[in-house]
This record gives sequence, C-alpha cells and structure tokens, in this order.
Amino acid sequence: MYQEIILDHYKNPHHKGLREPYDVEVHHVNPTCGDEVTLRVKVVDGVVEDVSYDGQGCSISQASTSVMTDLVIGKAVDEAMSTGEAFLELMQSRGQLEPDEDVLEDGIAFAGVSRYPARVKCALLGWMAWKDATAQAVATTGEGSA
Amino acid sequence: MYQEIILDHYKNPHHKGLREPYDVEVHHVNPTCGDEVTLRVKVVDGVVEDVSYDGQGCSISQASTSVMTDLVIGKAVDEAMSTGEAFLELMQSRGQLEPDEDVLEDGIAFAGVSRYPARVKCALLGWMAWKDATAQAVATTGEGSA
Amino acid sequence: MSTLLAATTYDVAAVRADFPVLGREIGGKPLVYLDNASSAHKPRQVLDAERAFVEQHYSNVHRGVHTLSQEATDAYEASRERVARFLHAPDAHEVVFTKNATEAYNLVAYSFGNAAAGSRFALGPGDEVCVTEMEHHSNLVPWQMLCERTGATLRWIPLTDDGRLDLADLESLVNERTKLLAFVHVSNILGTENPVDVLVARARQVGALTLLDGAQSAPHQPVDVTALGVDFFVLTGHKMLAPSGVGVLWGRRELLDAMPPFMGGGSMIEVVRMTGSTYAPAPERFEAGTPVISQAVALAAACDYLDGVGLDRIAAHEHALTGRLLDGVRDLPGVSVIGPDTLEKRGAAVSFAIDGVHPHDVGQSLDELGIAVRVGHHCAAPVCRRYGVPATTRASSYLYNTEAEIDVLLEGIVTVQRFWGR
Amino acid sequence: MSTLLAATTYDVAAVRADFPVLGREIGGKPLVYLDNASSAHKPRQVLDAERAFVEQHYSNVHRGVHTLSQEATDAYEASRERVARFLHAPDAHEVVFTKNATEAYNLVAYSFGNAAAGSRFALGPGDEVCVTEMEHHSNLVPWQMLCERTGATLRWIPLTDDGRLDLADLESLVNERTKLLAFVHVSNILGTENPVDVLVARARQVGALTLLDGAQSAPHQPVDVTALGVDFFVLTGHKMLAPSGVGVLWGRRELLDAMPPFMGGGSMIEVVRMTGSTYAPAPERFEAGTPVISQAVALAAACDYLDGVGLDRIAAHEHALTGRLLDGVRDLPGVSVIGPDTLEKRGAAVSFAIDGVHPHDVGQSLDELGIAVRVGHHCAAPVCRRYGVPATTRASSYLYNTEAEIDVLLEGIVTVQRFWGR
Ligand SMILES: Cc1ncc(COP(=O)(O)O)c(C=O)c1O
Ligand SMILES: Cc1ncc(COP(=O)(O)O)c(C=O)c1O
Repeated sequence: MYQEIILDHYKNPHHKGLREPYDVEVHHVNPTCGDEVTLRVKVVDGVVEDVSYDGQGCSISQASTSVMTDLVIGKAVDEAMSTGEAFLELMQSRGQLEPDEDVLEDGIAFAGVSRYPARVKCALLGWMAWKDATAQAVATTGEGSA
Repeated sequence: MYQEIILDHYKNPHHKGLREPYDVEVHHVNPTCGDEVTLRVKVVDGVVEDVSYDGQGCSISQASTSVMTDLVIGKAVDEAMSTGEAFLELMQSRGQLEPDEDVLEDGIAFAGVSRYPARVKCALLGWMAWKDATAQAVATTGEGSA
Repeated sequence: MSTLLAATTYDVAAVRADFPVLGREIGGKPLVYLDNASSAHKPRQVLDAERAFVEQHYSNVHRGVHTLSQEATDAYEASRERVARFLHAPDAHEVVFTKNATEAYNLVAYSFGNAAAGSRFALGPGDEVCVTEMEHHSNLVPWQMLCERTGATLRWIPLTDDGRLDLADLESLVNERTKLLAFVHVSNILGTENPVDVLVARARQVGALTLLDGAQSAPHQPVDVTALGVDFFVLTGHKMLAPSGVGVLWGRRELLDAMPPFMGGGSMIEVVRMTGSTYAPAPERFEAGTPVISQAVALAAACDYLDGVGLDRIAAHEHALTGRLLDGVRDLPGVSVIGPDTLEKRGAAVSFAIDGVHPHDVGQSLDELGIAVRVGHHCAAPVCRRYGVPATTRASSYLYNTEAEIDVLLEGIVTVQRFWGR
Repeated sequence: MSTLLAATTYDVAAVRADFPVLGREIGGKPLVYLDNASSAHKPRQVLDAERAFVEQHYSNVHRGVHTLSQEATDAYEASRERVARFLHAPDAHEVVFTKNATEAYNLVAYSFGNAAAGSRFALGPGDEVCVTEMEHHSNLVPWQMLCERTGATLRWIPLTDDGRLDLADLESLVNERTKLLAFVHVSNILGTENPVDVLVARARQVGALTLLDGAQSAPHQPVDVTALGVDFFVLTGHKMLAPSGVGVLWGRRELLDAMPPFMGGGSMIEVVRMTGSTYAPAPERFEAGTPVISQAVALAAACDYLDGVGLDRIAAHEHALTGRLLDGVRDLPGVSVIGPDTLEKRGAAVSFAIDGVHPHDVGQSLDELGIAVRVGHHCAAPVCRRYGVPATTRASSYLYNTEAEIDVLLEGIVTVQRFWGR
C-alpha cells in the first residue's frame, strides 16, 4: 500500500500552506480518525487558479491532498471535477479498477488503498474539501463554465 | 402428562360453580393463553370454610383448580397455605421432585406437568387466585390464625 | 410438461436433508415441524457460512485497518448488499440491521418520538397513527407507547368475520391527520395477505408514511419493496432460515437520512464532544454499538439459500400444502378455521379450533404424536378477542414440509378429538 | 513451588488450540491478534455449543408447549442462570439479554425517559446525570440524548494527566441533584481501572443510582455485582468469547421491576388490547420480540469456558503480558503511553503514540507484519481530545496471547519507526 509516490508526497507535500488570494476556505474533518484539512480555492475565468491547504493526518490523507493539488491547479473547473470523479471511482473500486495514468498521474499510486475501506476516507479527505470549496466558489462568484 | 386423575377432575370438576356466602371474590387471568378463573373464599375461625369458582381454560388449569378445592376446603388457613407452598414447589421442580401423596393427594398427578414450563402457569392459576383471595379474606375480616 | 414441472417445483427431500433437526424423533415419532410462523430451522449451509466467517475472518467492523477488520467489514457490508438485493431495494444504504423485527418498529417509533417539533416525523396531539386489528404485538405496542408519549391518537382498521381487513371506513381511519400507517403484510395468526396496494394508495392520498410488517411475507414469497411502494419494510431473520438475533429495517433513503437517531453509542456518531454529538448518516446512524456481525453474514447466506430454491417455487409449494390442510380441515366435523378458509390471498399459517378441546390440550396432545404446532394468542391477543377465542392452534408450513406431514397433522387432529371426546 | 505455579497459571498453548483463527497467517506472517478490547475470538467449545443447540433443540421460546419449544426455553433460561452465576448475581431474573452493551445503556436511558413524572426514575430540568470523561461513546451518547429529551444536565468527572479520574471535585459533580452515576469499570482506551468503591460510596451518599460499564472488565477479571455494590452492570458477549449479537444488562430486581419498559412488542406484555397494554415483569419486560436465543446459549458456554480457565488466572496472565508491554515501551525512545503507564489498577488495553507517525500508518504498517492492533479514537473521542491526539494505537491482549507475541509487537514498533523515520 505504501508506494514510493505516496511516501514522497507525504514527506514533501506540494502546494502546502495557506495562501492569499482565495475565494472560499473550508475546514473538513474525518471524524473516525480526527484527520483534518483547511483548504482554500481561487477560481478565475472558470479555471482553478490556486489551491492551498494546511492540515494534519496520516500519510494517505496528506499525500492524497498533495497529489490533488497537482491534478487540479491550472485545470478548467469542469475538467478538474471529472478528474475528481475518476479518483473517487478508483477509491470505491475495492482494488478492481485499473487506473488511467493519463488522467490521474501520481493518483494511480492510491489504487491499492481502495482495498482498505477504512483508509478510503483518508484518501478522499482533501478531494472532498476541494470539491466543496470549488462548488462554493463557482456558486458565489458566478465563476466556472456551467 | 395427562394422567387419569387429571382427566377425571377435568371432566368432573369438584366444587365448581360460584356460591354464597363468601368473604372475597377474585378474578385471575393467565395472559399468555387467556385462561381465567373467578374464585370466592369464605374463611371462618381461621378455617377455609368454602371455595367456589367458575372459569374456562385448559384441562390442566381446570383440573388443578378442582384438586385445589379438595385440598384446602376444611383446612386451617395456615395448613392450606403450606399445602399450596408444597404444590408450588412441586410445579417449580422441573420434574426433579418426588411429591408427597400424604400432603398433595390428587395433586401428585401434576408432577409431570412441572417438566413443561409453559403449562406450569396453567396448573397454578387456581392456586394463585385462591391464595390471593384467602390473604385478602384474612386481612379484611381479621380471620386466620396469624 | 415435465420441464414445466421441474421449473415450478423443487426436490423437497433434498432440502430436508439440509436441516439436521428434521431427522429428530419426538417421543419415538418423527418430528413434524409445523411451527414455522413462530420460527424456522436453519440449513447447514447457513450455519456453515456463519461458522466459516467466525472461525477465519472475524473481528469487529468499521473501526480498524488490520486485515481481519477489513475482512469482517467487507463481509458485513456485503451482507447488507445481499439483503438489499433480496428485497429488490435500490440502495444498500437503505438496509439497517437490527436484532429482530421488534427492534425495527421501535426504532421507527422512537425516531419519530425524538423528532423536533415541526419535523415531518414529529407527532403530537391531533396527529394519528393507524394500524390494523390483526397486528402482531410487536407492530402494535410500540405505536401504543409512541402515542402515549406524544399525545397522538392510535386508530385501527377492524376485521371482518372471515379474517380480512374491513376497509369500509378506510377513508376516515386513514385521513389527513394520519402520519403513519403501519400494517402487516401477511398475518401470523390468520394467514391473511393484506391488499398492500389499496392501503398504500390511501396513505399516499393523505400524505401518510407506510410501514409494512414483512415478518411473515419475506420468508415465503418474493418481495420487491419498490414495487410494493411502501416507505418502510421490516423482516426478521429467524423466520427465514437465519439464526435468531438479526432483523432488518428497510427504509427509503431520503427518510432514513432525515430521521433522528434511536439508540446512541459507538458507530452511529460523527463528532462526539462531552457537550454534545453529531450523528453519522444512515444506515450507521441506526446501528449503535457493535452490530450483529456474524448474524448478518448468516442472514445473507439464508438469502442465498432461499433464492437458490426460488421464492416463487417455495410460495407455490406452501400454497399446495395450505390447500391440502384447508381441504382436510373442511372435511373434519368439529374443526373450524379462524381466518380465511380459502387459498385466495393467504399465507401458510392456518389457525383452527377444535370444539370442546382447549388449544393447550390440542398442542400438547399433538406434541405426543411428534407434531409441533403453536398454541396461544400468537402475540396477537386482539385477534383472539375479536373472534371470541382464548387462543388458537396454529399450523404453519415452510419449504421443507411435505404433503405427508399435512396428512399426519390431519390424522393427529382426529386422534386428539377421539382422546378428548371420550 | 511448581504446584503453586500450576494453580496460578494455565496452558496457554492448549487454550490457543481452541481458537482456529489464531493459526492464520497475514501476508505470510503468523497472526498476532492484539485487538481484543475491540472484540475477541471465539473458541470451538462456544461455537460447538451454539451449533448443537441450533441443530437439535432450536425453536422460538416462551410461547409453546411442543417439545422443541420447551427445550429451547429451558436452554435459554438456563443461560440466564449461567450468566447470573458468572456475575455472582443473587437472582437470574435480574439478567436481561440485549444485543450488545450499547442496547443496555439505551434501555436504561429510555426507561428513565419513559418514567412518569414523580417516579424515582423520572428526569427533568434540575436533575443531573454524571458520567466520566473516559466513557465509551456507548455509555455517553445515550445520556446526552436523555438529557436533551428531558432537560436534565449532564456532568462529567474529568481526567488527570496520567489517565486517571480526577476526583478532586467529586462532591460537587455528584450531588443531591444527581439521579444516576454511569461510569466505566475498566477503560477501553486508557486501560484505567476505576475506583468503584469510592464512586459508589459517593453516589449512595446522595441517593444516586449507579451503572457500571463492565464491557472491559467482565471478560478479564472475576466480577461480583453484589460486592461491587452497583445498581446496574453491563457487559457485551463478543468481547468475552461469545458471538456478536448478545449483551447483558444486570440490574437489582427491585429497580428492574419498577422501571417502565423500553421497547414494546411480543413477550414483554401481559394483557394487550387495542386500547392499551400492560407489561410483564422483568426480565421479560425488557426483552421485546424474539430474543437472542442461540447467542444467549453461546454466551453461557463462553462463561463456562472462562470459568473453566479461571478468571483470576486470566487476569494474572494478562497482567504479566501488560507489564511486559509497558516495560518494553518504556525502553523505546519516541514511544509514549497514553493512560496509566504502571501496572497498578489497570487492564490489558494499552494505548500509545509513536512520535511523528500517524496512528493509521502505525496500524497499517503493523498489519503488514501480521500484528492486529486498533487505531482511531476507540469510540472515546473526548479522551483523544483531552490528551491532544487525533487518535491512538492500542494493543490489548487476552487469555490466548503470549509473551512472544508482545515481543513481536515491540519489535514491530521499532520496524515502524525505522520505516517512517527515513
Ligand atoms: C468500555 C466499553 N463500553 C461499551 C462498549 C460497547 O460495547 P458494544 O459495542 O458491544 O455495545 C465497549 C466496546 O465497544 C467498550 O469497550
Ligand atoms: C407478523 C409478525 N410481525 C412481527 C413479528 C416479530 O418478530 P420478532 O419476534 O422476530 O421481532 C412476528 C414474529 O414473531 C410476526 O409474526
């Protein structure tokens, strides 16, 4: 389960630390283990301009959030959301899905995690926070392409 | 379980039918099967002068009530109560007790019933009604030897 | 022709071989077990599945990352999915495991009782809950208690002389004040199968929720909760080849998600502080504490067994046995059926009375012949009162019973009459 | 000397042979099961007893006159007596079977909530319920919910830095307004064994009832409810070698007889009319519906097994293992115990933290070595908050664990540190 990619992101997380400017900030908690993340999103012209975050948690939740930022920053909101869907699908696959590296890049390292239901929530913590914040940003600023 | 003695009392119950005079009348129901008995007691000078009753129910409850009247009528309240205790003990013995015919007379026919917990309540219905009524009679009339 | 037959029947002897107890003798006579409406026996396959799980994959669920914990969680959640499929429920999250059917009614009743004033579940004076006069105590007493606690009024649909619901006053009994209509699918004492469509249609007209007691239907016929159109459906495992200790509340997800919790404790929570807690979504919200883990696994195996034989075939088989019993009883003077005495819209439970012989004596005398029937009020005392009997004798068959056994019962009734008629 | 030894120890290898799962390998490594505080495994003897009952003597209980029904009722009631003996309770009628410990707390909480105003159980604004900050959610959330429903106030005894109850303010926390003091005997997360005598004495002074959560004590040490002096005692079967799906509420008979019912349904009633019902005496009053029949039979067999080995010997064995673990951890830099780190007044559950490694990662890494421990808040989130950790890693041994397994764990911790410390 602990692929090198996961360990690397855990030790050296990308885009970590809260930054200005942002449209929306959210705070998500995984009640079963106390892992938490505070996350900010900035959307400009339908594009995810920046995602910054801070948090504490296990290697899976921290690495997954780091990978997430790589995957969504700079993408159109729509495209980023469907990447999120692909990751969610992978995590719910109980190890039955062959992930698409073109779409998920480093995210494919989490395929093995999907066999551990207790850890799936860890892997989704950052993604859920991002989705929530982005949806709010789109709604409140009228941003996004929908 | 269905000894001849039980069947005889069932077909030809002793002392059945409600009679005057009486001190106390009670109505007892076995909620699990709907069996019921209305029972009257007359106590004079600490002696169970008369017990009369009416009711409906299975062979066990009817025969046991009939046997009970034979055993208590004419006895001192104290003695009748201890006969009742002996019968109760027999019924709670789960077939492990050798009943004393000198004390329980026809009541020994119910030894086999004690192996059937579901029927023990039937066998006790009349006895419980009698005990209840007699205790009330003693209390209200100041009768009894205690 | 024989293909058709093969498609609609099954090998009862082979089924019987799966149930060790059916080989027992009672007082020297082969056991004839006709007390299935009370509880059914369990096939080797179900017991083996439970044991294999307990011996090799057991652990507590939901809270661990170690391998056994994952395996146990997988098995438990797969059981939920299996039960959802058994009920043709759209979503496994709609399946709540309880310890029996009774807990399920109480869960709904207390959840309603706990609802904040103004919520769609809250009850108070002026509100009504409607049941029927043929309910099992378990689907009656919780509503009596709920009404007592909240000041709501309990109403009930009465019975006709032939053991059916008397729907003459349905419109007034189920009205705009009715919050919930809770009723039994197939009666455990009368055998009556109730017209779910009519009752659900009326409930929908007035915006009442519906709860269907499927304790006596789910074991005996295919159930499709979506097609039935009810809001809640309840079953109990021990009557459908699973062990005691497991039942199911199915509820529409939208409702379960909106209902306040019943029991508090581990697993049903989200954030717990000393000063107050928030609760997990359904079904976890309603499964406080360590759940009935291996019993749920066994229930899933029971679903496999029943679907393997085929519930339509089981229903057809029981129908034939019930017909034989009703026909036989009709030919016996001094014996009368309490409940519908035709095969139309009825299940396999047949209550009867023998003139002049108390049900207790009937039951005990039949037991001496190896025949297990139930006697008493069958947890439906108001039905006995309605028909003026203290109790009934009830024979109820299941997938493993045979025509020969029905005949043994019919002969047994004659023997009982002879013994007690002397 | 060796006789003395024989009298105070037992053959752990022989015990292990009774538990099939202990022969499993996890990822090629022998399973080291140290998650017993969450749930224990079940010996063959218990599974065999349950299966023999189900295969040959099963039926519903309490309601029948036929032979199987009598046999099942006898077995069920004998189990009640067996549990009463296990707890040294004076009267089997004081034993109520539930589905788990959680149902037992909720039973008491709802029964109190259902009590008529003015009754000794009734709660309202101004009344108080007192718990401790180390309660399992199951002995906390039901009281939170009860207080919310009734307007009563929940108070709690705080914790000291070394994982004990801080009794400095006991007199004000448990006062004349306190109706109930509910507290854990041995904590599942800290391992702390609480001073029952002190708490009971204070409760008696002010006339408060006491409920003792024995989920973590009954499996591990002899329990005598009379000597403990509490009013209610709760245990759960799955932590003491019985299957999931069975728990016990013990209560003083006088109290149980006076308490209003919790769940309504079959078996808990006396007379049922459509217009209202009366209820059976305890314990039936609190066992609505078909009870956990075969699970109770299995629990009785588990009592036999535990008493067969001897709970005092089991306690001594676990004490030795816990000492070895605490000593070992003390020698490891970067590892700290959360809870008492001495053997005095503590059970076998040991929570610890490894600097810089999240408990989830500790648990998963240990699993890769075949070691099953629990990670998380262990259904005691307020304890984690109190000690400033998101979660803990907990190792908890039982009668079948060995010193060698403790050593495997200690080595495993070093391996984890090495892996994550790179
Ligand atoms: C101390 C304590 N109390 C209560 C419980 C609840 O037991 P159950 O989940 O079996 O209801 C547990 C175990 O989970 C426990 O450890
Ligand atoms: C129609 C009906 N409803 C509900 C129940 C209650 O089921 P349980 O006792 O398993 O809770 C039964 C069986 O006893 C029943 O026959």
